[in-house]
Amino acid sequence: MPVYNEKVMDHFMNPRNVGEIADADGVGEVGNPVCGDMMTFYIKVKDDRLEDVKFKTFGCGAAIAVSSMVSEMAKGKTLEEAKKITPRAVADQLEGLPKQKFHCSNLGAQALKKAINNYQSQKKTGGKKK
Amino acid sequence: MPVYNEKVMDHFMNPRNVGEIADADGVGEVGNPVCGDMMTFYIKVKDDRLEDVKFKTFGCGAAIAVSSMVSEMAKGKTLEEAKKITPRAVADQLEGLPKQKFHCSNLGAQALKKAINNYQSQKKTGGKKK
Amino acid sequence: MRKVYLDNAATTPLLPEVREAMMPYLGDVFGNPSSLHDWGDGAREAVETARAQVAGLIGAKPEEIIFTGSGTEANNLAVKGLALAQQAKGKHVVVSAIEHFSVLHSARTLEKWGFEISEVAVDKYGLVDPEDVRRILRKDTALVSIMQANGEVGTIEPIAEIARITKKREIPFHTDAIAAAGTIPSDVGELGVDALSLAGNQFYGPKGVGALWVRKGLRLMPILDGGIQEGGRRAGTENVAAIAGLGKAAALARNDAVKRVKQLTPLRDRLLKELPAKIERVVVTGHPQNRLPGHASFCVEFIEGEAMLMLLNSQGIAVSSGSACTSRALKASHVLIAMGISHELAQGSILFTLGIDNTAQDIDYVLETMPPIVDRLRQMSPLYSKFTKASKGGK
Amino acid sequence: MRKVYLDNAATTPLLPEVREAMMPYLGDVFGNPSSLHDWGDGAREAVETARAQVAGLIGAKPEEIIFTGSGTEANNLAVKGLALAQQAKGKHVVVSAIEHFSVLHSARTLEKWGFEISEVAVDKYGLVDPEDVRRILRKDTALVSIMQANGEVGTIEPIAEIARITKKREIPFHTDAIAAAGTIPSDVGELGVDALSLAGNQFYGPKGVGALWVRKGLRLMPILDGGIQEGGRRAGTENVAAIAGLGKAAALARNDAVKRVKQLTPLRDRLLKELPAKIERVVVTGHPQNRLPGHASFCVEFIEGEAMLMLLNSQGIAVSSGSACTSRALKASHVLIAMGISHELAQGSILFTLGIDNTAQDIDYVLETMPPIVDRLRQMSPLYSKFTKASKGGK
Ligand SMILES: Cc1ncc(COP(=O)(O)O)c(C=O)c1O
Ligand SMILES: Cc1ncc(COP(=O)(O)O)c(C=O)c1O
Repeated sequence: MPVYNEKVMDHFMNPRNVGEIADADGVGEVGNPVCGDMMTFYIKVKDDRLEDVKFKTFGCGAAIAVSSMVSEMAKGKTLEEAKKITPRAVADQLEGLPKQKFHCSNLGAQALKKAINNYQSQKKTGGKKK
Repeated sequence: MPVYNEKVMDHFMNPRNVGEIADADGVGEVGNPVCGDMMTFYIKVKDDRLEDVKFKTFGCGAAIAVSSMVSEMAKGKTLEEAKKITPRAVADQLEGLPKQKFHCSNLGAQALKKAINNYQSQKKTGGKKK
Repeated sequence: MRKVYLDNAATTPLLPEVREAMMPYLGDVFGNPSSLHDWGDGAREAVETARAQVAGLIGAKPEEIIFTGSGTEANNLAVKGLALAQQAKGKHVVVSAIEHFSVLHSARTLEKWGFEISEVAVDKYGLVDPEDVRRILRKDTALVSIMQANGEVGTIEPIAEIARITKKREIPFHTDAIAAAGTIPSDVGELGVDALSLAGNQFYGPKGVGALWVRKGLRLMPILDGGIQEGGRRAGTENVAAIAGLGKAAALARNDAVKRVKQLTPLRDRLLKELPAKIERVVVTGHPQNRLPGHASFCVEFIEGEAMLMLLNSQGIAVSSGSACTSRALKASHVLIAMGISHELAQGSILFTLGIDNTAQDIDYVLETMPPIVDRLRQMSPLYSKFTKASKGGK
Repeated sequence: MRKVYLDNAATTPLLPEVREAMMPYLGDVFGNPSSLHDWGDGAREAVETARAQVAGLIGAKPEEIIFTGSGTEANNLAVKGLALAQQAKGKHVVVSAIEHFSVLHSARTLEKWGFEISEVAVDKYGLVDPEDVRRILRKDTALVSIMQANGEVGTIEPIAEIARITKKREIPFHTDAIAAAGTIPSDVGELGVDALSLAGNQFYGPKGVGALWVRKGLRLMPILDGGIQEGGRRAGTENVAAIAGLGKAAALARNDAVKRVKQLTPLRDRLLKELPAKIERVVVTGHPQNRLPGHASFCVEFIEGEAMLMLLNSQGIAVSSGSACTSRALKASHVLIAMGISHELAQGSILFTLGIDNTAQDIDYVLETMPPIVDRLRQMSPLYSKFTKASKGGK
C-alpha cells in the first residue's frame, strides 16, 4: 500500500516540463524551503495561450508530481482557463493525494497563477522585464 | 512455571491427616469463608505431646497444603514445641509459597496454636469439654 | 490423560489460519508501517487490510478503528480518553458494577482527576436495568460505559436499550465488547453505541492486540503520546503481525459466527443443566438465557474455587475461578458480589468457557470428573461437615 | 534489482531464532499467563524466562522489568508514571530538546496536569552538556529523562555523567534507551540511571513489545489500569509470543554485541566518509565519534529528504528522512532544528541505518546509486539553480 498512487508516482519519477525558460514571459515562485516546498513556474505566452510551461521544484514527491501535472494541465490553455485550474482539479487529475499532501496541489495551482499574473502585470505596465 | 512448587502440590494433592477427631482434646478454628480460607484443627494430647493432629480446611491449594504440613510438623511434638511452629517455618518446610499465599501459613500456625490453647485452657478449668 | 481446555474466557487458542496470516509479518514483510519505502508499504497494507476486516466484524467504517496493544488498553483509552475529551460537558461518568477492572480502575483514575463516578447496580443475574441507567444520568454526564457481555458470568447486557436512552440525552456510550465481539453479534449500528472495545485473544486471534472503535466525530484524548500513528490517537510502532492476526480472526469470526454459536450452545447447555443435577448445592451464576454461547459458570457450596481448579487441572481440564486477571488476587469476585451472591458462596466460583475445539466428549469428561473432585474437597471442608451435621441434626 | 534495507532505525528484521522462540506461543502454548492451570503455567514460564533475559541484557533484576506494548508505551509509563508518583517531591520535569516524541509529548501532557517542563539544549552534534543539566535542576525536580542515543542522528549522550549529577541530588533519572539497547551496552549499573526503556523491534526482536526497567523501590504510577499483571504496574493480558521474542532478541544481542558493533562500524564509517566526498554540499549530522555503530545520517543541500527517499526506494534501497513516526508529518525534524541546523537544510535530511544483514556490497551500491539521485533532484531544484547561478556570478 504505497503512499502515492501510480499516477502520482509516474509524475514524480518522470516529471514533465522540468526546467527553466530563459526568456520566460512570466515567472511565479511560491512556498519557501523552510516550509519544505518551493516551486518556481516559468511560462511562455502566445496569443493569450500558454505556449510553454516549465518548473523547478524543491520538495517532496507530491510537490514534484503536482508541479509536473500542473504544467501539463496548463500547457495550451488560455490564460484565463489556466488561472481557473484548482488544487482540487490537480489532485483529481493525479487520481488523489494523501491528505497530508493536499497542500502541495494548492502550491502548484498558486505558482502557475502567480506566473500568469506576473506576465499580465508586466504587460499592463508595458515592458517585458523581470 | 506452576504457581506452586512440587512439595506444595504434593501436600495439596495428598493432604496428610485430613479429618476430625471425635473426642479431640482441643479444637482450634481460624479464618472464615468470607475471607476465602478457614481451618479447623483437632488434637489429641498424651504426656504433653501431640499424639494425633487432624484438620479440615476450606480454602485454596495453599491453605490445604499448609494445613497438611502443619499437621505433619506438629505430630509428636510437645505442646510447647508445637506452639513455636512459625508461619515462616511452615513455608520453609513447603519450600516456599507464592507471595500472595503466605498468609495461609499464618493461618495454619494460628489454628494449631488455637487448638493447643483450647486444650490447655480446658485443662486449667478442669473438665474436658468443648 | 485427556486434555480439555475450558478456559476460553481467559484466552482462546490461535486458529491456524490466523497464524498463517501473521507469518509474513514475522518474516520478510517486517517494515514499519510509517516508513515510506516498499518495506513500509507492505506493513501498512497489512494494517489497513486488518482495519477493514475489524470494521467489517462490527459494521463500522475502517477509519474509525484504532488498534491498541490489548483489550485493557482499548478500555483505558475509551474510558479515560472519551471522558477527558468530553469534560467540558461535565465530569460525571457512569459504569456498571460488574465492569472489568480495566474499566472500573480507569474510572477510579478519573475520580482522582476530579471526575465523579456512578455505578449502576445489577440484578441477581448480572443484568443492568436500562431504567437504572436513565435514572442515574445527569446533565453533566460525560460518558456511560457498560459492557456488552460479562466475561465471568456470561450475562449479555441490554446495550441497545441503554443506547436509546443515552442517545436521546446525547451522552457518549462506550461498551466493552471484549468478551462478546467475535462470539456474538456486536454490530455498532444495531447496538447503537458510540464506542466499542474488542480484543483478538478472545476470538482465536493473537494476544497483544485490541481495538477501539470510536464513532466518527466523537472526540478522544490519546493516552499514549508520541508519533502520529493511528491518526494521532495511539502512538507507537504498530504490532503489524498481531494486527494482521486480529484482522484475520475478525474475518473468520464474521464468517463462522452462526456455526460457532450453534456448536457451542448445546454443549454449554448440557453443562448448565447436568452439573447442578449431578452435584448437590451447585448454583448457576449469570443469566439463564441471555448469556454467551460457550459460557457455563457456577458457584459450588462449601469449597473454594482455586482448589477445584487445581484438581481439575490435575485431570487435564483447564478452567478458571473468576476472571483470569484476578485469579491470583485474593478477593471474591466483585461481579458475583454485585449480583448479591454471598462472599462465602462466591469463593466457590468455577467457570467453564467453551471454545470451537470442544466436543461432546469433553463435556462427558467434565461431568464425570467434576463430582469426585467436589466430593473430595467437601470431605476436607469444615463448612461441609457443619452442613451435614446440621442436616442430620435437623432430621 | 538489488534490495538493500538501510532503515534499521525504523525497525529491524526479525532474526530467525527470535521467530522460532515465538512460535510455541502462537501454537500449543497459548494460555494466559494469569491462569493457574498447565496452559497458564507454560505461558507464565515464557514471560518469566524473557524477563530474566531482558534483565540480563541491561544488568538488572528480573523483577524490575515491566513489559509493555511498545517502546512508546514504555516511555509514556516512565515519564508520566514516574513524574506522577514523585509529585509530592515537586512538579518539575527535565527532558532534552531532542527526545523522541513519546517522551516530549508525554512531558507536554504532564504540563497540562500542572507540571513544569524544562528542555535542556544540545550542541551542534546533538550532545547534552551534563553541566546544563546540573544548572537546570531545581529543588522541586521530580524527574529527568534524557535518551541514551538519538534515533535520528545517532548521537550517544553522556548518560553516566548526567547520572552522577542526578544521583547526588536524589532525582530519579530515566533514559530512553530504545535506539541504544541491544545495539550498544546499556548496563543500568554503568549508566547509573533509575529507569530505562527499550523496544524489541530495534534489535531484531518483534514489534508490539517494549520494556521499562525501574529500579527497585522507585515508585511508579501505572498508566494502564486493570488487572494485576506485571506486579500491578501494567494491566492487560501479556503478549506472550512477543515477550518471548523480546527475551530471545535480548539474549542474542547480549551474546553478539561485540561482533555486531565490529561488523557495523566500518560500513557506517565508509558511508560517513565517502558520501560527502562523492557529493558536494552534504553534511554529516550527529556526533562524528559518539554515535550508534550503524547510524549514518546526513543533510543534503538544495533538495528534500522524502524525494531522495522515494528515488532510493525505486532503486531498491530503504532509508528514512527523519524518524519513521514523523516521516509522514510535514515539519522539519525537531532534532535537527535543536542542533542549530537551518529549517532549509533540515528538509534535506537522509538517514542510513545499518543492520546485521548489511554487507560491503550494500554500501557500494548506495555510494553508486546516491549521487545520480541527488543530481537529478538538484536539476529540478530552484534552490540549486539559484546556488549555481550565484557561484558562477561569484567567479
Ligand atoms: C469484558 C472484558 N473486558 C476487558 C478484558 C481485558 O482484556 P485483556 O486482559 O486481554 O487486556 C477482559 C478479559 O478477559 C474481559 O473479559
Ligand atoms: C529513541 C526512541 N524512543 C522511542 C521510540 C518509539 O518507539 P516505538 O515507535 O517503537 O514505540 C523510538 C523509535 O524508533 C526511538 O528511536
